[in-house]
Amino acid sequence: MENFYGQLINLFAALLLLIAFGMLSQRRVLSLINLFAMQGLVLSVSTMFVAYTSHQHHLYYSAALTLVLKVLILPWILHRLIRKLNVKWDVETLINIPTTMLVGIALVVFAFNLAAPISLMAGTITKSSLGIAMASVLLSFLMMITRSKAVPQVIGFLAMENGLFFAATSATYGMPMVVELGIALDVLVGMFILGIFFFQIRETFDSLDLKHMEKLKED
Amino acid sequence: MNISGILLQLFQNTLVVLVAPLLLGWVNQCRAWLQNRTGPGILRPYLNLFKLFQKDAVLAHNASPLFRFHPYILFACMWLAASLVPVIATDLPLSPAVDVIVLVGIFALARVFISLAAMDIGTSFGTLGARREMLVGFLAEPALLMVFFTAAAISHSTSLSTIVETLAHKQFVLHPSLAFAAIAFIMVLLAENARIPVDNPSTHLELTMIHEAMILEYSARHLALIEWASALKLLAFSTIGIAVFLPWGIAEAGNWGAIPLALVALFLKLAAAGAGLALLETVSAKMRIFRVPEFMGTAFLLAVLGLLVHFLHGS
Amino acid sequence: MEILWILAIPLIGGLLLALFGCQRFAPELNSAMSFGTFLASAFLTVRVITDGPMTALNEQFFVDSFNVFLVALTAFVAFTTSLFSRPYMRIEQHHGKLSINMLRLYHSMYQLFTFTMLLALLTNNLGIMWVAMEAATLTTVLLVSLYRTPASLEAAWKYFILCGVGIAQALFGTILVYFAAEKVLGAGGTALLWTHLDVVKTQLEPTVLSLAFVFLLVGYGTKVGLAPLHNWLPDAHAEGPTPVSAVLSGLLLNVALYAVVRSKVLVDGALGSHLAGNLMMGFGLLSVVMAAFFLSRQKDVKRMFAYSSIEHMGLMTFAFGMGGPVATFAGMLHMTVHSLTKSAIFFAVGHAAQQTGTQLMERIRGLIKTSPTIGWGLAIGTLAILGMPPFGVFASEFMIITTAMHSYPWTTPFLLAALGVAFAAIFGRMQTMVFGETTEQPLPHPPALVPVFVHLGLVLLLGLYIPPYLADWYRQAAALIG
Amino acid sequence: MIFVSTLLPIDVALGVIVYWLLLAFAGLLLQNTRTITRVIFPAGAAGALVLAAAALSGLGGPANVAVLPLGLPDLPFHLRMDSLSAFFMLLLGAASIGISLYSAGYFRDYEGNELGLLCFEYHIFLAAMALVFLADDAYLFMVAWEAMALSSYFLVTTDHVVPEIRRAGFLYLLIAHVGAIAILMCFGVMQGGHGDYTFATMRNAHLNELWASVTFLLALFGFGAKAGIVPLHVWLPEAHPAAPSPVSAMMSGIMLKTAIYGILRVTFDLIDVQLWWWGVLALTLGLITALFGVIFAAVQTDMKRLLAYSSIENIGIILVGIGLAITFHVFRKDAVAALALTATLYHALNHAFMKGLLFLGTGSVLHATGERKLGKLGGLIHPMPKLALLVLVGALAIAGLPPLNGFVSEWLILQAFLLSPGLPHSYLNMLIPIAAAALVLASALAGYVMVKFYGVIFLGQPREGKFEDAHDIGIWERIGLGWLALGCILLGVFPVFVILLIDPVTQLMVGHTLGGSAAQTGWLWLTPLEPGRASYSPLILFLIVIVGVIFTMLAVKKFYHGRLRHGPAWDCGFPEQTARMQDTAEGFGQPIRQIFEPFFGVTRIVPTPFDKHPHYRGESRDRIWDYAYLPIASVTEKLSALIGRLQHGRIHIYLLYSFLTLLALLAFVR
Repeated sequence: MENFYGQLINLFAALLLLIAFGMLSQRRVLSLINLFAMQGLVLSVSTMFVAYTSHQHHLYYSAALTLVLKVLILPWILHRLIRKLNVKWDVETLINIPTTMLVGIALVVFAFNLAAPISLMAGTITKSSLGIAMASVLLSFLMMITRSKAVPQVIGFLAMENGLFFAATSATYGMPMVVELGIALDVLVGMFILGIFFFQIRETFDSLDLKHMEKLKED
Repeated sequence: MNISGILLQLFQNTLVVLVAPLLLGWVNQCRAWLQNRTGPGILRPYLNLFKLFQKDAVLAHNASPLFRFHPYILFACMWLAASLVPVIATDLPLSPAVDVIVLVGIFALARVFISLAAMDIGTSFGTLGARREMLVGFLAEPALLMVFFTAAAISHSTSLSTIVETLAHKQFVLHPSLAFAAIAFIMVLLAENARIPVDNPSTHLELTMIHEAMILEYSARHLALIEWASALKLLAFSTIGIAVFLPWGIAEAGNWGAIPLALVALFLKLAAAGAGLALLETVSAKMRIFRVPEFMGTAFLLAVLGLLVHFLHGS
Repeated sequence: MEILWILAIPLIGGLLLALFGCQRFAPELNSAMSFGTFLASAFLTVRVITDGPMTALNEQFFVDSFNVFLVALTAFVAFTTSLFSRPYMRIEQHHGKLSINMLRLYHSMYQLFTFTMLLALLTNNLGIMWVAMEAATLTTVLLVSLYRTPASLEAAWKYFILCGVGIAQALFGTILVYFAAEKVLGAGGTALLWTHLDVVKTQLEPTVLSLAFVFLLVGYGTKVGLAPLHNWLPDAHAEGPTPVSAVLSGLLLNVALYAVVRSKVLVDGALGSHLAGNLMMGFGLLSVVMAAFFLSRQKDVKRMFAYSSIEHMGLMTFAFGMGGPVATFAGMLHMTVHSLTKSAIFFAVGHAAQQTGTQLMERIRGLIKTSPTIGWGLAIGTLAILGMPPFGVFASEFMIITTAMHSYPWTTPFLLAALGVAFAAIFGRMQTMVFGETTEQPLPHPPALVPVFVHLGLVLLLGLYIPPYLADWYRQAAALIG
Repeated sequence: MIFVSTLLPIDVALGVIVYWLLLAFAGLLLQNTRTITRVIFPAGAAGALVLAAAALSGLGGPANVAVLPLGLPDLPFHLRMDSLSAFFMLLLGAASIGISLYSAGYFRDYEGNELGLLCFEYHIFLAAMALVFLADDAYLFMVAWEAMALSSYFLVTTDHVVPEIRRAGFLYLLIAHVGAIAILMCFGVMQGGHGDYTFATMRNAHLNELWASVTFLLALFGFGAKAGIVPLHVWLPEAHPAAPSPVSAMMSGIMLKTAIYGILRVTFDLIDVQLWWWGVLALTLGLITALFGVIFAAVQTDMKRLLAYSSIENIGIILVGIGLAITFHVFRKDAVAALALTATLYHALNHAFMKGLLFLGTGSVLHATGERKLGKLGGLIHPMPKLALLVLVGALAIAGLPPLNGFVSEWLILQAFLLSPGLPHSYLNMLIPIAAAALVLASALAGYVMVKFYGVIFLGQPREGKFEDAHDIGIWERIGLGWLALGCILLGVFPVFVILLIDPVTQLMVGHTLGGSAAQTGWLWLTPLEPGRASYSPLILFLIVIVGVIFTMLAVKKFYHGRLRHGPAWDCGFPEQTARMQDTAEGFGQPIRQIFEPFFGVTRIVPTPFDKHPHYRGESRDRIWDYAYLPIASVTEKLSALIGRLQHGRIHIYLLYSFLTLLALLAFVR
């Protein structure tokens, strides 16, 4: 039974990684947000399973927190934003997806190797998924690098947050509650501030394209 | 210092002052003979001085005190230089006060003063002369010093008396280094005393004049003093040359019997030197002013070479 | 008890100013709050110096002589900066650069920012420390974009994204630390408490901690402004309002460095090697050299001094990386004098820029003629920051460099060359700004330059004479973090 | 000297330093021209007098030590006053008496606030220099050293409205700072690993030859930057003209000597081994510096630049002395080493007086005529006879003419050269005479330079405009200049006493003294080693010249009728004479420029025959700029351009940096 749940969680972990790749290659903002929401869902479900198997009750809270924050609130805010800013349909041209993919795979390999020794010493049933967590963090990082518009970059940032959260649960059955709450608060506030930003940027440059923001440099 | 020393010193002081114009006259006379002229006579310089002392002095309007004061300083310096060189005896009581370096220093002092005096009136010729004098001087001075250093290195001393003592009365050694030094010294002597080929003492209104250009504004007593001073300078240089390069005959310390002999020797040597100088002046032509640095530079290099040769022989 | 006061006063102040920020007395209230914080921190300092380290609220908060010194410094500079910002912001408003609402935002955010920094310093919980650091970013990011100019928006965006991403790495590092600590201390609250971790640091799993340190260094290092993670720093400093630049450069960087140093202690304890120290030294050296060369290309005065901050943070990182009593002592001394000097410089620069209406250095001329206080403040401050004796910066640099000569001789040529280049760059520009002819008008409000000269006076004092109790205090702290 | 018996010289010195600091702040607060000039500067001079007295009593006494509870916690301020520092403090005190008194008159028409600041910096400068001599640990030394640099920088940029002056100040402080860095490294090497930075431990630390050489080279570089040794001299001719004249006098006369002090301190006191090639290096550098300086001085057209280059020359001469001393000391010829060292210190002392006198003189000229260009001056001996007389003393002294002081020290150095042979290296024996020749050439050129300086400024006729309104110097200036001139004469006429003063220093440095032999035939005769070898009696010389002059005058007065007419200048009957027909400064320097053409980057503007207003200009630039400094600057420029590219502006690139850093580090620790 135990290891069935274990496999289940690993499955979710794999899903998480899959979604991360999906985001890496996704062109359209709207579907990017949906993917992000999906990732949040997967995250909370897997957290729930972990909570159930490891009888760590505070994990239920954090699962719920994730659900509320990352599946409902943030995507909702993002949806509103893109509707308001009416960038709903805008598509950005990614440089050469296959290359990005290859780099991503390389990152995954790197992350797994890095995580392997640590996973061995992890006492949790989710040990193997630490590598996946690290991989998804790096992938979101890569995504932020490749995106040329503001909103997708922010989504990448939030996705990184997801990866971190997953790492926390998988490696250590979650951080102490105070910290979890603090982190959640930060993410929320950060999201609001970003929202304010989008509008400011929009009204200053009347576009969310980051290429307008390359003035400050050494020349 | 004993009484005899003082007497000897006073004697030499008076002697050089009186003899200096004679040497000048002798040189000019020899030149005249060599150029098949009947010269002005050996005593001409004395008559010149006498004449100048008769005349009224004329002073330019913007002459400063320095201008009027300078001839006396010049005269005093040259007199001092001439009277401290051991010409007849080596134990002059005052000679320890001055060694060769100081001697060069005194000549430099005189030169600086004469240049300043020349610039004082602010005429074109005056400043021109001053500039050229300094140009000659800054090369002649080190050359002269190097000559002295060669002699000093041989005798391990910079005091003239000791140099003479060593060269004249110690064992007789041929010093090749002194040969270089001697040539350099003669070149310096020509330059320092405003002689051909560097300068022509017997003319004004030559655009290449040096010494004469500086004293154009002087007249009467000042001019007389300056002329006398340059005569003294010539004497001083000749005696120095004699003391360093042919010191034989100069009386040793305390050896009173030798003094008359030394006196005779001195006059003979001076006569020879004067004749030689006249000969040199006659055979050589006046050179362009821009060649002078090369000439002096050669002298300087020769002197240094002499010193090097000396160290090479490692004595 | 004082700890609560220290944290409560700015928090309350933030809320109050959010409500009454539009009133005329807002600036005074701001200063008053900061002064309260400063008083509380002073009391705390006295107690810690007398009674030694202590913890509060079942170990959630923790003070030892290391962080209490930073607390005192932070509170003090925050206070003086609030004094400076009062006339400065009035003049900005007078120039029509700021609306009253922006001022409200500014004042309340200023207090909250102070709060977050103090929280980060005082908390015993590495997680909370992370939260506070992130919060510090959040509170300042809107201040950077306060003027709503394109440049300021760009700067703020970069600041936010780069620091956010960096901080995220730090979180990963924290998780790893927790993961390692959990093995020893068991799951739950205590496993993130610095006091406990410090006790058991030798039993922590080395491989994990080395990985963790990499993440922590990259994360907090971004905030410290270590090259090549520094890119947000010059933009943010140049575009934000000057008081913000002053506290960013004078305080926030210190706090971030504090976090790095804390983690270094753990990691070196666990590894038993000098890995963390070496990494820090590497980053420090790189930052010093790169900053020095950046300096010589600057046109914007605040940007230039931002780079100089990078240089000095690099120097401190280098010092803490070297470790050992003298270097650590020097590092802390350098923290102190750098905060004081740099904030003083920013005060002077701010007024200079207001007076000439530009931050471009070739347009600023002859400050000594128009307003001697600003001119001399800038001149003396610059000379101080350039490490000219008899100012305190020289004292610390002397100790750092001599220690480096002693234990890592090969680094000294780089350091000294960098210092020389920096000197040429900064000094040359300072001279043209301070000296010469000018046609500028004096300011509408009298500038507040008391803080400038108070700071510089302290720096001068520290250069000539370090009071024994201060020395002992630093020594204790140095002993703590070795 | 009662007070000396009761308290140690070092205490008095410290007291004077504190007193100067107080004066500085008093000046800053008062800001009242009258009070500052009439009270504070004379008070400063009094302090200098006390300092000189204390130093005098400290010379030869035991080294006394003090520790102030200031500075770094584990490195408090150590102070120590041994004979070396005492000697240099004597130099500082004695020279600054004159300069301060002069300043009391010179600054009389500055505005109060400006003067207050200036007075502040001036006295800080004095105190800092004194502290440099007292410092006995690296930290205090650096603090004093840089405080000295800073205060002098602000003094140089007093008139900061002029861009050239700002540039000069920048160049000065930059080079000073680079030098300071080198000095710091030098100390770092010397403490040899046991992180204690007191000089005491450095004395005890033993360095192997390699590290000792590194130390020496660093010291030579660091202190050379301050002293103006070629090729680090470039700041000197810029900064000295820029500063107000008393400041120039202070910098050139005294501050340069702090660098000499540093070199001596490090080489002979702090390092325990010396190598012979150090001496050769110093000797060569010194000769190059001396020749370079004097050659450039000869072609200058600005009187203060001329003096600045002449300072470079004198520093070169001093360095030659140091080089000789090192060489002889290494080869255990300590008697000769003592001779060379004595000559060095003597020359340092002389230069303080001569150069102070000359710079102050230029100050008065500037004040009276408002003109610094030699090409416009002339004939000032008529409106300002007193100044002319005093400056003449300085000019003759620095030209190295007997019986003044400049001659004595050069005479001693030449004696050291002459007594050199017998060194084990044949090359050295070859080098020494050549070096002597070069040195003599330099000092002869110095005569040329001084004739130009004095003749063009004071003699002849004003070249442009007239200077009727040029007022002669006031009482304070007269006192100040008079003091320095008196110093030049006394130092020249009574060398034996000076040498007896220097003895304890040479004893300390090379363990041998000169005084015993120098004074063996009484104070009247200066005999370096033995009477037979060389002797010199300036006093007798002086008296003879005086007597000769007086005698001649009396004789002429007696026998000459004394008729005297005044008329226009004759000048070979040249029709019309204008003042512009005199040599300009360029003209006077022209032969030198022609002979030493390769040294200069010469730019000439020669008029064509058809010019309505023919205008000739000749400018001689310093080649070292192009060869040494500009390349460095451009390299730095390129590097920073290269690194500047990193700051690219695209946030993605920045993210990429962090990303790569992260991956690299992960790979590294893994």
